[in-house]
Amino acid sequence: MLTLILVIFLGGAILTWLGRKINPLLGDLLFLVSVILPATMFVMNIKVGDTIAQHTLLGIDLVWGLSPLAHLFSLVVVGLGVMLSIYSISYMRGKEKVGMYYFSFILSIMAMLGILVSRDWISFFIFWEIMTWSSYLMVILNGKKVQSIGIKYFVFSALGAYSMLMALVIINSQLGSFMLSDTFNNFQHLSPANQILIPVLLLVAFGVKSAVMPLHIWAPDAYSNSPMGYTAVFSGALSKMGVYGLVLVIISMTTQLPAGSLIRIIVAWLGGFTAAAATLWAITQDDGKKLLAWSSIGQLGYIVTGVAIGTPLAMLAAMFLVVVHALFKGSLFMAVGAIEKQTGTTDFKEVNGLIRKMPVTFISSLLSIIALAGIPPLAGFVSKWMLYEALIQNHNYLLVVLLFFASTAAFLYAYKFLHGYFLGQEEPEWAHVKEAPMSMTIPMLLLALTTFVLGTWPQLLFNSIDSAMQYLGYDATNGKLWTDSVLFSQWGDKVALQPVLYAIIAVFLFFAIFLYFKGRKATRYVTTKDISTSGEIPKEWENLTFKVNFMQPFERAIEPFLKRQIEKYYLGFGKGMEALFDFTRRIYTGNGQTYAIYAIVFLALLLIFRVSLFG
Amino acid sequence: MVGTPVLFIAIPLLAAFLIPLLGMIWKESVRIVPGLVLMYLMVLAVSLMGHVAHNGPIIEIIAGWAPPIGINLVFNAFTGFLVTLIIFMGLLVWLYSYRFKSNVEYEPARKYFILLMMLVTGSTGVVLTGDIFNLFVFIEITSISAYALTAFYTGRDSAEASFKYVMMGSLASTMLLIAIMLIYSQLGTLNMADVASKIHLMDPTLKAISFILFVVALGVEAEIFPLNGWAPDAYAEAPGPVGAAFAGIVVKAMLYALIRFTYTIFDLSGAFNLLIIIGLLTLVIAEVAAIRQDKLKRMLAYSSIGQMGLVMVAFGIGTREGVFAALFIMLNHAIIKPLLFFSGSYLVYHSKKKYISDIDGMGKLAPFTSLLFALGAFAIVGLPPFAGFWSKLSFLVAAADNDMVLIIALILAVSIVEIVYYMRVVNRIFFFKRTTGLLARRPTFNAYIVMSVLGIIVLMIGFFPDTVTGYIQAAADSLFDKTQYIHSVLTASIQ
Amino acid sequence: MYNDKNSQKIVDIIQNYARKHSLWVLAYGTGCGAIEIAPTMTSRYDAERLGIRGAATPRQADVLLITGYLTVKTVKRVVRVYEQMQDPKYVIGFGSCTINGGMYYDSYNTINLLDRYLPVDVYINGCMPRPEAVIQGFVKLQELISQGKANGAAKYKENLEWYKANQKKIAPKWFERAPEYNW
Amino acid sequence: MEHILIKILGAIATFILAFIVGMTYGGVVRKITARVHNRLGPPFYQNFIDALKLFSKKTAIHHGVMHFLGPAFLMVSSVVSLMFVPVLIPGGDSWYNSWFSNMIYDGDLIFLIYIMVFGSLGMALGAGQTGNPNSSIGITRGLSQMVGYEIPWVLALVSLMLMYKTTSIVDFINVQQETGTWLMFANPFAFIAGLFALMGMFHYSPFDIIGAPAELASGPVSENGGKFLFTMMSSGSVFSFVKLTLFVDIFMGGASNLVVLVIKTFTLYMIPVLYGIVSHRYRTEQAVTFFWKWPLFFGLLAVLYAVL
Repeated sequence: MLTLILVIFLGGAILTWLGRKINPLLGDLLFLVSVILPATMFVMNIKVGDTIAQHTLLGIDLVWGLSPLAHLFSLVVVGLGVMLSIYSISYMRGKEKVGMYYFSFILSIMAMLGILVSRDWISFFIFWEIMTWSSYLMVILNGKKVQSIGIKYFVFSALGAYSMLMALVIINSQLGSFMLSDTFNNFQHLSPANQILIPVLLLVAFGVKSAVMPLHIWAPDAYSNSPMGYTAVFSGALSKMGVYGLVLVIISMTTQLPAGSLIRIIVAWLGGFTAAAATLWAITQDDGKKLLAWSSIGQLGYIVTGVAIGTPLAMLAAMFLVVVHALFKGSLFMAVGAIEKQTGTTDFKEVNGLIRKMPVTFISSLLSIIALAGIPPLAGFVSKWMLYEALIQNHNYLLVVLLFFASTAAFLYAYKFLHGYFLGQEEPEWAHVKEAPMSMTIPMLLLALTTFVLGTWPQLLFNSIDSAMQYLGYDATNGKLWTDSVLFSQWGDKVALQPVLYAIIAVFLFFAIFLYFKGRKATRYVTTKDISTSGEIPKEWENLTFKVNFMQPFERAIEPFLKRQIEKYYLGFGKGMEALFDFTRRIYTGNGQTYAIYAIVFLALLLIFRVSLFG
Repeated sequence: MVGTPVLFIAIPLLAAFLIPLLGMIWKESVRIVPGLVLMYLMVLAVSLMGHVAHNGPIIEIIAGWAPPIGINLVFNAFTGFLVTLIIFMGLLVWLYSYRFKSNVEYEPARKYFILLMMLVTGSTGVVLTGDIFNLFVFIEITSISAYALTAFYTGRDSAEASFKYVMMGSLASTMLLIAIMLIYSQLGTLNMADVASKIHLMDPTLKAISFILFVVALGVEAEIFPLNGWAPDAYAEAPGPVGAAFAGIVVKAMLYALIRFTYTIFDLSGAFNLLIIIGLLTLVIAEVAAIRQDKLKRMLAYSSIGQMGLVMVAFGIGTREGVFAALFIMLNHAIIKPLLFFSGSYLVYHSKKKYISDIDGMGKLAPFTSLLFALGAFAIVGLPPFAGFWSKLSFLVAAADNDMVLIIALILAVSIVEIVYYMRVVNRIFFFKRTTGLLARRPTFNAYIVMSVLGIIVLMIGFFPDTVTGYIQAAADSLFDKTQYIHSVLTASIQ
Repeated sequence: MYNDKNSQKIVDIIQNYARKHSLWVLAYGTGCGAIEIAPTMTSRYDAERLGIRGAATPRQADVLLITGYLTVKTVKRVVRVYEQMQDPKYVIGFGSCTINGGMYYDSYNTINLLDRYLPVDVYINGCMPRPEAVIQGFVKLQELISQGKANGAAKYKENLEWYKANQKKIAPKWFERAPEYNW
Repeated sequence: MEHILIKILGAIATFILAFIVGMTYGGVVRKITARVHNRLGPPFYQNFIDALKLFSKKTAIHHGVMHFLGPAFLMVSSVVSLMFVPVLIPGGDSWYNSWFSNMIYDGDLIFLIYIMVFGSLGMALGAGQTGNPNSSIGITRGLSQMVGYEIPWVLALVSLMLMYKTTSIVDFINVQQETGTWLMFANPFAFIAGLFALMGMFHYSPFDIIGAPAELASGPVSENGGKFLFTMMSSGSVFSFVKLTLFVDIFMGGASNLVVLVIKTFTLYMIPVLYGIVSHRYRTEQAVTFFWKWPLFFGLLAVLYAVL
């Protein structure tokens, strides 16, 4: 069945691509079918179990099965995949290279599910690479900055992938098996050097995809350069594959190591720095895509920290954030896509005042932003709360302050995002803008509402997370860290989410009604041109919205940080390597005589060193 | 049995001589006859492979003299595998170049096919022969036709490239002769099996020197750094199919010779380390040079050299898995690199200088060719689920089993470089705006078929690698089983 | 429409009490009279003890204090600011300039009679009126408010067409462009 | 049902208390400021008059839905956070004590920090929709400043949390009841850092660039008059009550009855107020970097002290 599902995906991808060549509508239809049909089959038929399908290639057993942990991640992939596929139909209408978009989209979904069902390293790696290159096609789909952004993405992905490849061949040579379970169970049998080397290599591999600090520089460009319909998958689901790998490595490998706690602390701090630095960079962005891209990196930093700390509460928080981040970031990217579709730009400095034009987009963005900022009663708060409690109880005081700083600074870009698109003055230039079509707004609203529901009833998700964590060897958390919708920490502190929600709703309704119904009769809407501007009447074309250098005061405060970009060091390294390559290339002078000399010298050298070579 | 191994050498040689005669009768036969010959040989190769799989190696004795005195041909799983590969590549090259350029006149076409037949003759001879001097002869046949093919376009650059090739080649021939002379003077025999069985009698110093001479001589043809200076020029200046033939046929044959010397004939313990060292050098320097190229074919040439380096490292591992990986890489390279050369030369068909930048935006104009090129690029850098991945994986597994952690790291680092330059080209094809006014060239029908076949094989190996691994495994076993080889040759009797 | 004291309800009395003791002033300080505002507000005369304090924007202000003479250029802004203020709102004309143009009465662009363009509740005489006089004016306004007689806004609404016509006479383009005033 | 009704009544009582205390404090501050200026100043109940006036003023225009909802969000934030702050020591002996134990067992400090931000975001949205550039500028300044003072604040809280192994405010009060020492003496560095943060939170000078009246026309609230401003003003009063009470609960042992509460909060309140009256004004980046110097240092010291 599983093989069939993957084959349907693969065949569907190719058929969609071909169908798109014949007739755009046929392509759309095939696309929907080839995402939704296998996705539904996956959800309906694939139950958690160790071995579901098995193949042998090249004498290597490829074993497929769904672990509870993978099941949790597969929910994200399938959910986002289906939502985004519906969204993409409208989003991609009238754009170029739609066929390739559909093709890569389906393949990435397939690859992600493939990664999750892989029970051995080889199929894991194969699907990992398929995911990489299919997402690579997406990154460069718009044909802008292909050689810089695309290559950067691919080089970093390759760095990660090849680290993984190296680790897995070493595992195989030492343990004689490519199975994930064998690796984890027999980890102690590795030599001490390899016990350090393999987790480090795998951490690099997964760190690249989950954009951990020094390996993150591909991410902002890659996220913002792909089509928005896909970026949601990119940031919501694809990066989570890195997290999935990190969970496996950290929980199943480093716990068996004496030096493991050190590795974990380092990773946790890297996650913390990622969260803080990415947040600061997000604040400086003037493009919604870039802002969300950096924000995604920041959120992944929280997740990585949670996973690395690895106490039950931290793990619960990280896993919860995995799902919730997919929801709200998916919704936000969809919103940006809708704005791009309707206005043609995503620059904060160009668009403003869309709140009345695109109300549904605004509402879903608002909910998602509240979730992102971690404000109760939305789901972002649940994971933040658990993460902070876990960190404090695990004695990571400074780390918690760092993360707190990051999440406070996140309000800045959260506001910048909402203000940039939806608030501010309404301009005649955007007067014609209409709400995005239903097929775009409904998925984003659905995701945002799910975030809302999970914010008060997180137990809907906790059950899955709980079984995933038990699979990883944790005790059951139900009743210890949460009961129904009440969260506990190990110290006995708690937050009861339902009373919070009811209190908020009650007060909110009271004052909203008070303000609205009391004032409604007498109050009328005036345009945003009618503001108190020292008695001046702004002209139609005058846009008074505060846009340029939006966060300048803050940017000035963090200027010493902004000056130091990691990317610069990479660029310097790249330049150096290029110079070295160029120097090396000149060995081939193009001169026959030189080549003859090389031959003679080579012969002479071999003759001279023959003793040391052949004894 | 449809025939005997000697036909692999005799028939193409005969065809090479007959082509001009037949051409006098019917001009089109110049193009058709080589195809018929190669098709027959293909059938022969396949049937012989089947025979070998069941009945063990075929030792054919030429002219009635039993080994070690006479010349013999050995068709076992290993040589059979390579011969099949060579014939198959020859067939594809023929099909592709059947009307590679519609405007090619009768005269150049005649020369071309004669030379191609000679090339096939020489290469199969190199692989099949069991005699060292015979090997030298076949190497010369191969090289000389390769020189001529390099200069096929009769331009200044082609001539220069060819001349460099000739120069290096003649240097190689000299050394080869000296090496053969040394062996003969010491052991008094040139039959490979015989030499292998007596090699311990040889003076160690002379043994080392003769091995070194063999390495240098064969290294020139097998594109080992620093002996491969001719290669980029030759690849770049020769016609597209010739480049493919070099990558798919000549280099394979020469590498075979090198491996035969290392594994079977000589028993030098340091030889494997030497292979690894020169292999790594070749790999690193070729890939690093490739990234800085601005001409497409030149880039492919360097990439080709790099792959050869990788094969050599794989052979240098010295285990059965290593040989398996090496053969697998060779097979993949023999399929993917021609695909790249074929499709690539159509992509830059109208361009004078064949710059990489001339293929900007070709994806729109020539979607099929571009797609195949991309497929080839994806496959050769080892992205799953395409063919190149499995060979790379088997190589890495073999290397890891021998604890070559640093070498693995180095090779993977080089792979990143490889990815960069291939992806840069693929990006240009699909995601760049067309800047030059050059139009795309529609591939001929034959070329379509050839490229599709190659593409399908790439996918097939990618998804079902086990279709080919059986043969490769048998080939690896047969190469590894040195005593079996010696025994089977020396006990062969005239049938 | 004009309320007299007898018709005030309890609610109105309470509200008027609050309005009277909390006058947030938007000082339109283009004329030289603005110099008098500072001493009025600060330690010496301390208007805050009467509940009078400055407001930053017209949305928050109750009293529009027009300090000094108005030109065609400034009256446009003053009218705009006035219309942006929320009911109930009051206008205090400050100094003789607002009454008759003061010493600039014969200039080509001076507004001689502010009452033609805005409903002034209280005029403060003098050139300049001293802070004592200003406070006196405020106290007068407070009295009017508590009596329910400070109904300039209502007057403005009732005679809006007349006011608008007057305004358009001096700056037609500007007032054509201004958003409609209908509350 | 009855239980819930009592809860709701208690919540309303708490709100009224917070409103009255907050408003009165506001008036008193104006009076004190005036006295410092050598003025007579308005009566201490002036804020009530202002509020009443604002309430009775017409709200004739709005700039869209968020303009309505912004003040409502602000109110939600202040009232809900009030519900989670123990106004009096829970289980204390005064007869009205149980009125004010609203939802204090349902949340903790981290929750409170986040729910308090909710209002700023709502306010920011409301201000943003007005389209007035001054509002947005004020908001960005406010948010930037918030990032500044959040660090010493969190450092102070974290140091206390790890000293007493709890994040619950009630537990902090209980700890102080049991040991008899106020936490401001148990960890003075945390108190100093927290005090700096408190000054930032109150937006008095030198951290009052957010609504600089002459420069930004009162910043975020510049488009709000009438009922909007009334709501904001009342929520501001409630908020200052919440902040002061929270601070008193954590650092100064809580309050056993209302008189103690008023004394403690008022004393505490005077620190930012009196400093603000005589101080200059920081630019935004100066304010932010200020918080990242000495307050941060004291915060780190507090954590260090707690660890040792």
